Amino acid sequence: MAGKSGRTISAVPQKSFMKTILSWEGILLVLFIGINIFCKCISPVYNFTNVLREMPKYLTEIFLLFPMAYILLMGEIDISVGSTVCLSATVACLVSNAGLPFGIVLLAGLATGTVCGMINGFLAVKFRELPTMIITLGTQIVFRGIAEIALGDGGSVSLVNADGFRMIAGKVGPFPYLFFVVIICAVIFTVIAEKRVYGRSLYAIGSNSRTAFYSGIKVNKVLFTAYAVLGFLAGVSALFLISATYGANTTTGKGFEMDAIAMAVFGGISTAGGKGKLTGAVIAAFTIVCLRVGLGQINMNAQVILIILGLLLICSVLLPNISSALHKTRKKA
Amino acid sequence: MEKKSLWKKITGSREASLVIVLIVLCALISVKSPAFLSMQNILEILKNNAVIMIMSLGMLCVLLVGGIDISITSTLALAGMSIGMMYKYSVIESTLLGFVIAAAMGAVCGLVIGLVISWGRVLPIIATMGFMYIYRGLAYLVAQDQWAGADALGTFKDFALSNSLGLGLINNVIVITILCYVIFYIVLKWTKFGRNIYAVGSNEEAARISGINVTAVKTAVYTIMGLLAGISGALATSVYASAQPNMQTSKEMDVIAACVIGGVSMNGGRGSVLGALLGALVLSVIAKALPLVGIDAIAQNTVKGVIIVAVIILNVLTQRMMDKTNLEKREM
Amino acid sequence: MKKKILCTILSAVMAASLLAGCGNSKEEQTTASAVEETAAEDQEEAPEADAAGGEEAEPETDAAGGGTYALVTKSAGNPFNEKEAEGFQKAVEAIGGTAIIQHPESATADAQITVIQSLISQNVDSICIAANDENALQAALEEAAAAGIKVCSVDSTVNVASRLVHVNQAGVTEIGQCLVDAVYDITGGEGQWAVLSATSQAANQNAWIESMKEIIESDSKYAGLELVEVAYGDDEPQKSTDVTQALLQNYPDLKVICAPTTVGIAAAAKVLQDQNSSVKLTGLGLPSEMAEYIGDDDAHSCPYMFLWNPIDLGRLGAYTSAALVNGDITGAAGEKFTAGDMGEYEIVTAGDGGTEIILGAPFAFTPENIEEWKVVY
Amino acid sequence: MSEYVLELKGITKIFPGVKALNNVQFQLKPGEVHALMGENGAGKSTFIKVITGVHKAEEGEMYLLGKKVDFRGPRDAQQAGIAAVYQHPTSYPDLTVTENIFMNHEIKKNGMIQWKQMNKEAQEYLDQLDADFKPTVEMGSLSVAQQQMVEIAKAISTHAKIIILDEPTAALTASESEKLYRIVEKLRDEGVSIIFISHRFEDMYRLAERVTVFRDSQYIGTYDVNGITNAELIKHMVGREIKDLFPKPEVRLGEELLRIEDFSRTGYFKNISLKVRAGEIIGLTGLVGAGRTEVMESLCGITRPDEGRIFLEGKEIFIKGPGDAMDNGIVLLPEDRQKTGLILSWGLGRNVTLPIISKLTRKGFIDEKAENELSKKFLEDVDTKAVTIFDAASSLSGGNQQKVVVAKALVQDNMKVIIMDEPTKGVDVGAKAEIYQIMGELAQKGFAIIMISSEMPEILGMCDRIYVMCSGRITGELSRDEATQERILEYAMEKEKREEAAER
Repeated sequence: MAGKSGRTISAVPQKSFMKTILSWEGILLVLFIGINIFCKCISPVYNFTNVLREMPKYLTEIFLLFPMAYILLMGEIDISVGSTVCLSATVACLVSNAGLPFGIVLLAGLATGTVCGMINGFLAVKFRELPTMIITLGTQIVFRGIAEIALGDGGSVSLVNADGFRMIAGKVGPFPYLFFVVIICAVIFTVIAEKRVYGRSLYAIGSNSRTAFYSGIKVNKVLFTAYAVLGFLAGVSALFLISATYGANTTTGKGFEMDAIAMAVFGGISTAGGKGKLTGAVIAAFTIVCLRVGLGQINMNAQVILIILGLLLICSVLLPNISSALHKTRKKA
Repeated sequence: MEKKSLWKKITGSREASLVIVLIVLCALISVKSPAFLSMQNILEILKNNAVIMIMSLGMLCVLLVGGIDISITSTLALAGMSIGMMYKYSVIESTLLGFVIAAAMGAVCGLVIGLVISWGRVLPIIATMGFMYIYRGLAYLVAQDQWAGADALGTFKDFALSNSLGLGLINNVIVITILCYVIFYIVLKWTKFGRNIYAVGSNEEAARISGINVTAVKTAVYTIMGLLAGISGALATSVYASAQPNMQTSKEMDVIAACVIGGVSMNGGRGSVLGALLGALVLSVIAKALPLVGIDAIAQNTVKGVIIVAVIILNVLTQRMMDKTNLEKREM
Repeated sequence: MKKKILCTILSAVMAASLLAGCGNSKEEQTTASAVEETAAEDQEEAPEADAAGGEEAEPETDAAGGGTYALVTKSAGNPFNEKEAEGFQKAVEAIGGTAIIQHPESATADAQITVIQSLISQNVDSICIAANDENALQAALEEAAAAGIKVCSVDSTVNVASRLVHVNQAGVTEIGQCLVDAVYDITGGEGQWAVLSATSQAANQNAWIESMKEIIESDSKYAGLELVEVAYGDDEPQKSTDVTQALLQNYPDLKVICAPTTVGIAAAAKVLQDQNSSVKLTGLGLPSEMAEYIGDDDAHSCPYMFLWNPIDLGRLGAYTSAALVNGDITGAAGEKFTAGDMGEYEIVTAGDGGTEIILGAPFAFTPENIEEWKVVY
Repeated sequence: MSEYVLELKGITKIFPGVKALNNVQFQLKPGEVHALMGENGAGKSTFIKVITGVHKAEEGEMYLLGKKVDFRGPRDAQQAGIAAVYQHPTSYPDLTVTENIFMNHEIKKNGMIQWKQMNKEAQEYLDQLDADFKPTVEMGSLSVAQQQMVEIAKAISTHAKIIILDEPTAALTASESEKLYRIVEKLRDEGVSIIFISHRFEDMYRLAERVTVFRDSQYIGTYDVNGITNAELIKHMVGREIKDLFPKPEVRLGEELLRIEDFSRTGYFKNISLKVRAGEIIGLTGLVGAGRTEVMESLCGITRPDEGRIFLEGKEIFIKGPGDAMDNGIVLLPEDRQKTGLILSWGLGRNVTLPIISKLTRKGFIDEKAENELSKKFLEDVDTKAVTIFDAASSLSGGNQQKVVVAKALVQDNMKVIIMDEPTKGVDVGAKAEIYQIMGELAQKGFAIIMISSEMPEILGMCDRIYVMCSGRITGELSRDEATQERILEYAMEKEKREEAAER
């Protein structure tokens, strides 16, 4: 073949310790440690046991973070997950109260979530002209609406027999089972995103979905799978949520979607697609959880906590932009 | 010749198909509930949904430049709550002043968002998500766990009752809504600024090259959105004679849905004032009609969601049909 | 290098915003009322004092001796909850304890669980909670109980397994009876009436509506009353307005709307008064919100309405918490205790099989007394 | 008064890390057409943006009619009478033609836009250019050539004294180009000075009096068009001599590899049948919009045809998506490198391996070492100018990007048929020759090549057989010996002829 010029191209990746530390993930890690020190300073009861004990409620949201990160990586969005969690929890509770075995209850919850996710995926694939934001806005209302109907007057269902769910809420030492499941999920999802073909496809679609399609990547399949997985994990999240509330109501899972998106964005994943790492999202999620736990322990006004989170979210995106802009002008001068 | 092209215009436009949807909806509802199309009822619909309709205009502009703003109801609450507290503690009395303050607060909120997005180059969805928390939180802090109730609002609440601006025929709130629509129609269609908004949304790079100050246009658009949210805050306070920090929570999605139903593209560059109006009307009619036609309260959200999804999908399918007929017409 | 700086800036901004946050809340609270100011300071200083007292010192062995009593309300930004908190605060101060008032970030059970978990970490002595969902808090409250925290509910109950005792504003049947009588009185004994409730899943409202239905069925005196619809305004002003207007349109012969919810009644009152409608209104509402609409003449839409005193409710909640912590009561039916200057209360069996303490009968707000009460709450 | 309408001296423009222009100069005489030539990346586009005020030069001076000017933004340049028609049409697809023409210099009265008057004037400009569409249609619905015309109308509407055309003919067919030449001549005759950037020599010979050459961000020289030979000019541009632009090797044609029969897709093409043999290069040409790209995209599973059959090595195959086509060894090099060929933000290596990434796995995990080595090999094979395989694709010039796209095709080891859609569009002379070289080598190795192209020289120079399309149908098939520019044009304009006949 050609190559007459004899030019060689280097194929050795350059890795350095400094680079790793100075990546967004590195900064987040520093921030994570900083926030833990900060919380320790402000709250006398901020310790390992208490943080772990307060964590499960937040962990149920972190489940959604992983597949949500996938969807954001593709440049899409899903704002219906909170409703999916609500519907899955409702179905699982109703099935449980109908006296069916616990296995079937779990299955029902997971299946409901998966079906919801598949509906989103189907609509997203069949109507590519529509932004997924608007599709999932619609399904958000519908899923929660169906849960409302299923819950009927009273809008709340509580478990008659919570034994099975009590089991789920168990602990190994100070660690709730949930913690391990989240960590396992985090590892699986990170490895898939970084090392497997599916992950590569995600980044390809998010960076340029047409090139990805032209290059033989089954864009629709990847997209559909991501939505279905998000639905499935919404089901998992719902089951763990039930184990904390022994029931479901019409407000179950409200705001989960925004929390999951915020965590992902804080973790460096761009809603425009193609950019960011799962590791960053995971660290970011735990950073936010620790901060919330710490601030909660000094009984800070919940609204002020939200303001801080909002500022943090904006600053995490704004500051790198500003500093790089300043950098540029300085270089010019 | 002229007439034919006019007819073609009507049948070919998305607005026209929405008008048809709206008419069909109204017809179906009035069969079930004949009082639906009474003048009083129509005015009530307009008055109760003035807030959504006015904010749809701002959202139209935001979507036109390819952005999105999910912080609007937080801005609304902050502005509404602030003037509510001002009336409560008798800092201000005049109605006009209340509107001016609310509008100014909204504009400042919007300006901050605009700067962060255009100058700080933060993606709109992220920036406005952050400000959604911030402004809502501030509204709570301003409220001090209190409401500004009817008693506290004094004469301010009479504004929404009076017809003084509407020559004694139409409610003030509706007059303001109509005024906003007229102003926006003129600005978007007949002024340079309006066309710049379309230009930026249609092709940002080209706009920059042809000398349009893209940053300024974007900032302005979010400021306008904030301004309208502020005015809406004052209106909502007046209409419901009460300001609460959790006012209109999550109604921003209704505003976005109204625009999308009205054919405004979320990728920017496409959409009209008429579309936004029709989209908002469709949603308002649905909200009003569901209790009227006797749909069970717990099923109302489902029905509303299904209708939204159906209308949007219908939009896509008609567009596809139109494209297909156009292709078939092509000569080979 | 650049990113390192960035990182520092980020942390600094965060810390700054945090301080600003604390500062804000303090500042604004000073403007509100003296009571709240002390409350806020107490809240913020309490943990610091503990920290100073050495790490092994548990908060419950606080030198002040009064212990730490927590109140978790339904949501922030609601004057009723605020008045309840005010009463709680006052009573805790009266007995020399430390009060922690926590409003969850949203009106959901999920948000309350987070708050409860945080309170368990802080090792408070008691938690008094107004539940957003009767059953959903069970797991969290059981955990609190296991950690030695005394749990009672106030205003809106949690299920029997989660509480020692419920502080009820008024008996369910009492409220039902009051409302039915009011409807009977205003309609003149017969005619159509409707209910405008909060959300379809609001536990209190549902219980009261159920009780009203039972009362009407059980007594032939009310045979002339026809309940045409129970509508839900979701405690949103806009929806409540829409729903009220729909009621007026759908039932031209409607005589009375009964709205047992503070948001709904205000919205309905405004609609009726604005339209000069002949339909009258009664229900449960805050005097300060409703003063404009209460009156006997045609210009006012609401002849009279009911509510209990949220301040007293909060105080009773605090005294009950204290009695539980001190071991004066265990929550069993038949026990009696003295609630400070409020007098003696007895624990009775509640409708759900648990126990409760009843504050008293609902109080009627009439055109005669509204001026006096609207400045109180 | 100065001899020149526009003169630039010592212009230097620095982008972070690169010197895009290094001390360049330029003189434009009144009423002349001045060609500006150079390879991609030579700095022509940057230079234009300096003139039009989009970029601000770090050093250098600019004189307009002898007076020193200093543009702070595009507006200043517009007001000074400079208008530019950029390489990629910078239009607003959602707006009407009128709005596009008058963007940012709308006719206003009391702050209100005067639509009627604007439409009228827009119609006048379009009439001047013999345009066949109305000013009220949406820009997005027009063909590339028509959009180009609107851009020119836009330039005229500003009453510009200097008009800059940046590769206006790149997307045009021969007949459309001819129309453009006439417009340019007319403008010149009216006293407008024109700067004309192009890769096509025929443009330059047809229009320009003088030509200025840039190379590697530097000014090389200005020459009289009549006083310089083609070879000399290429040498100036490339910096070395190119002996044979079309290195078509002699290849013994093998068996028939691919055949499509009766391909139809409503609105795009009808009854297309063609075949290609091993080692054969066939050309698919015709006017832009004739349906060439659409046929090939349907063949590769990008879109689904309504009817039609595909035979590979005599056996019928069914293609449901791009993946199926690749599995069968049919590879497409798409026309738009930036939108469909590459992921610009990615490194070169990952771009190359994207189509075969699922084969580079071990137990399901991507073998990054193997991946890097493979992409390195293929990138070197096509002689890409890059430092590492991790360089972002966006950092390469057009020609090198095209080479990456070629590498992306070659990496598929089961490849049999390679379809190249406008492989040299926007590619400079040096890289063009290299791409032709690669094509020749591929043919020698027995691959079947289908090349879509609008450029007559490469079609005539490289192809064994040529299919000509017009309005969605194949109107002619020519062998290498039969083919001439005239015959191809005749087939390509079949429809217009038919229409003319019908009119008579």
